[in-house]
Amino acid sequence: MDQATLDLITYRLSYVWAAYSVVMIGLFVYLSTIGRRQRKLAQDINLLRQAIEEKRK
Amino acid sequence: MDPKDHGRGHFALGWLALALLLVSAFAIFRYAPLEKVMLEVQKIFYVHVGVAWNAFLAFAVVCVASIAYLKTKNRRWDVLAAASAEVGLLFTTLVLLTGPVWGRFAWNTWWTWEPRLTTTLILWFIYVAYFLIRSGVAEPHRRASLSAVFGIIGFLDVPIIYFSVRLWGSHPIVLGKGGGGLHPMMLQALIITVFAYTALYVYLTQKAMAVERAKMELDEIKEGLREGAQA
Amino acid sequence: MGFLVKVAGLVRKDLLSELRTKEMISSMLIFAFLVIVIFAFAFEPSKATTKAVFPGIIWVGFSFAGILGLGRSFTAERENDCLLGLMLAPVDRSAIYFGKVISNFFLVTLMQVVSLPVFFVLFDYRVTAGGIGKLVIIMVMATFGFMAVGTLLAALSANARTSEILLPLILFPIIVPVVIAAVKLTAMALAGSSWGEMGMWLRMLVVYDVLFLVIPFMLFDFVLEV
Amino acid sequence: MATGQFMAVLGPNGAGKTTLLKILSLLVKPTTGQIAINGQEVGDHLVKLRREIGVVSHNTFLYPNLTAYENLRFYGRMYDVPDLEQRIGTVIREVGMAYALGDPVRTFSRGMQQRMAIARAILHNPSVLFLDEPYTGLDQQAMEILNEVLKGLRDQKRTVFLITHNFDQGLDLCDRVVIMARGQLVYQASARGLSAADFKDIYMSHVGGS
Repeated sequence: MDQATLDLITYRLSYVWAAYSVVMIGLFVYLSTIGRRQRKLAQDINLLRQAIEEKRK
Repeated sequence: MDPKDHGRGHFALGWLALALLLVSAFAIFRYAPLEKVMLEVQKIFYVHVGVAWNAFLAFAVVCVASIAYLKTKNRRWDVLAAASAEVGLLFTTLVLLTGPVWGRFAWNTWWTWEPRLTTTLILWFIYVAYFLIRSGVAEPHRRASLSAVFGIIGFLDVPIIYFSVRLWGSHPIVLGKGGGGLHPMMLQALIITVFAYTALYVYLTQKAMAVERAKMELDEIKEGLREGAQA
Repeated sequence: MGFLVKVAGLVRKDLLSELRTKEMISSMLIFAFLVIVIFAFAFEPSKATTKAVFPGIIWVGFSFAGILGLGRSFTAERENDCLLGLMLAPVDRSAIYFGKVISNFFLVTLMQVVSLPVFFVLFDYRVTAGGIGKLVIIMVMATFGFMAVGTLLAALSANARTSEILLPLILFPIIVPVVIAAVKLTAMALAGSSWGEMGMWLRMLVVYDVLFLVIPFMLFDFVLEV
Repeated sequence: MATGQFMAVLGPNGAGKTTLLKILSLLVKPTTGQIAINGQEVGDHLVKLRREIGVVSHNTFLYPNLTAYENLRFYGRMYDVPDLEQRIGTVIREVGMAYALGDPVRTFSRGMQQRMAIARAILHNPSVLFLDEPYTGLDQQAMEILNEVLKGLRDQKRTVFLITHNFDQGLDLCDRVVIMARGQLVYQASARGLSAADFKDIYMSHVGGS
């Protein structure tokens, strides 16, 4: 295979790479936001629960 | 309820989705033959269709869950609808991002007003509107009812949108996405990819549902505090 | 029979109230005129390309002005909590829906009838009598679908905190098929096409009109829930 | 509760008075339990039975741009009132507003609007009448007129619920009193021979303090 063909393949693969990395980055970002939201909610719920407990005492 | 409580089988499902994604990657890059016109770039087709199909599935679930909510008034259906819409919106975004990459190579333009692409874009707007309604209504039951109504209307509108955009499109479809008939091995790779993303869709929806349920719980605690303060 | 009497009563109440203030129709008309003027500046009215996009200009004006009117139709009911008063009455929710669809349809059509000649005059657009006749029928069909789904979504958005900005955002994606069909059909009617050539589009509009009259009819109860 | 009684429902904000009203006026189906009106279980007759109910709230439900007459005619149509013209004449005299029949409601004072709201609520001759905080925003004179109208209603032997958080008003009109707090009925008794001062003590012992 000569250099020109290899360049063409690399060129075409860059599209494939772009598309797949967009999907993977998108999924990763979504998963991390979900994780962040879960932690934040768990924190808020615990805080409120503690406040209620203290009120009872 | 713990916001990390995802329901049964969530952990196993995560591993299943990951395994299926790896199998599908193998099927796409090693197993399926090279397409003759698009060559390597045709590999985008698998993930594009896999995500697109599941975006549509997600919105169908929103529609069904919305109908179920209006019939039963059980908040669990509202949680499912909201979670599914969220994952659907994510997938639609991914479809809209991978579509132009394909288009840039195939049609030498980032965007064409091709019926499927256009319909997907409008679909994206509809479900963004769905979340605008959800964030605009504070009272939980009213929010659930109103977003359910919109979830049903929006989904039923999709076939009409597709039909009208197709009728309107004077642009010729340069290349059918499969390039006519699919090679059987390509079809197998596609089916695996679709299933992989379906597993991923269910996995992500469970996560989003856990968040929605926790939000619901937080609202209830706050409501309890408010009533306690008044008494 | 009782149902029709109530729908008629609701329409009469809306139109009478509008007749007193004229706030909906006047704001829609002024808005439509403004759209004409803005487009006249943006696109040279005498150019051939402008003639080609003329049907689009008409419907952009109609859609925006129509949404302005729709937004008002339920927020007006919130004054003195009138909507609650209506819901306490032994009236089917669907009668309230049909009443609103009819009065909104009437007012928006009135706006179109007044502003359409202005569009033609200011853009110096020549058209045959037959073309006008077809255009009127197309306008009626498109506006009906627009109002049928628009009334439901206007009632829906009236419940939200940000109702004024919410309505266009949720309504526009849903009425995409109507707008496309209306623009295409208007272009065809003005170009002198026959009914036969418009067949597909007309059928699509009919399907849309029927679907989005029946579904909101079934869902309207949930939008008015307290 | 017996027909023709005049009952006051009192309680602090958030005690569930408005929810009770929403359920009793057939806007919302109760989560548990049954409601019966005139001995008829509500069940699926929701829409039909709304005819038996009139509501006066702190909002008037009147269209500000329509005249008093047009408002009454509109609501009369909605309630299928027979002999509408005649009935409008009767109720408008009952609340003493005949002179303003042709004026737009927008031009009315708060007291006039509230009297119109009562006219609207009794237009269809309901057997049960709910008054939700009818004294809100009324001046002394308007309150007296409202009391006169309410007395008239009592003499017509209608069942009336007066929902309020203000126990200085309307107590002398009532047959029974009920106190609500935290979504529960906490006290009920006959209002006959109950002085306002005595009642205040009872109210405080059930509601106040917590």
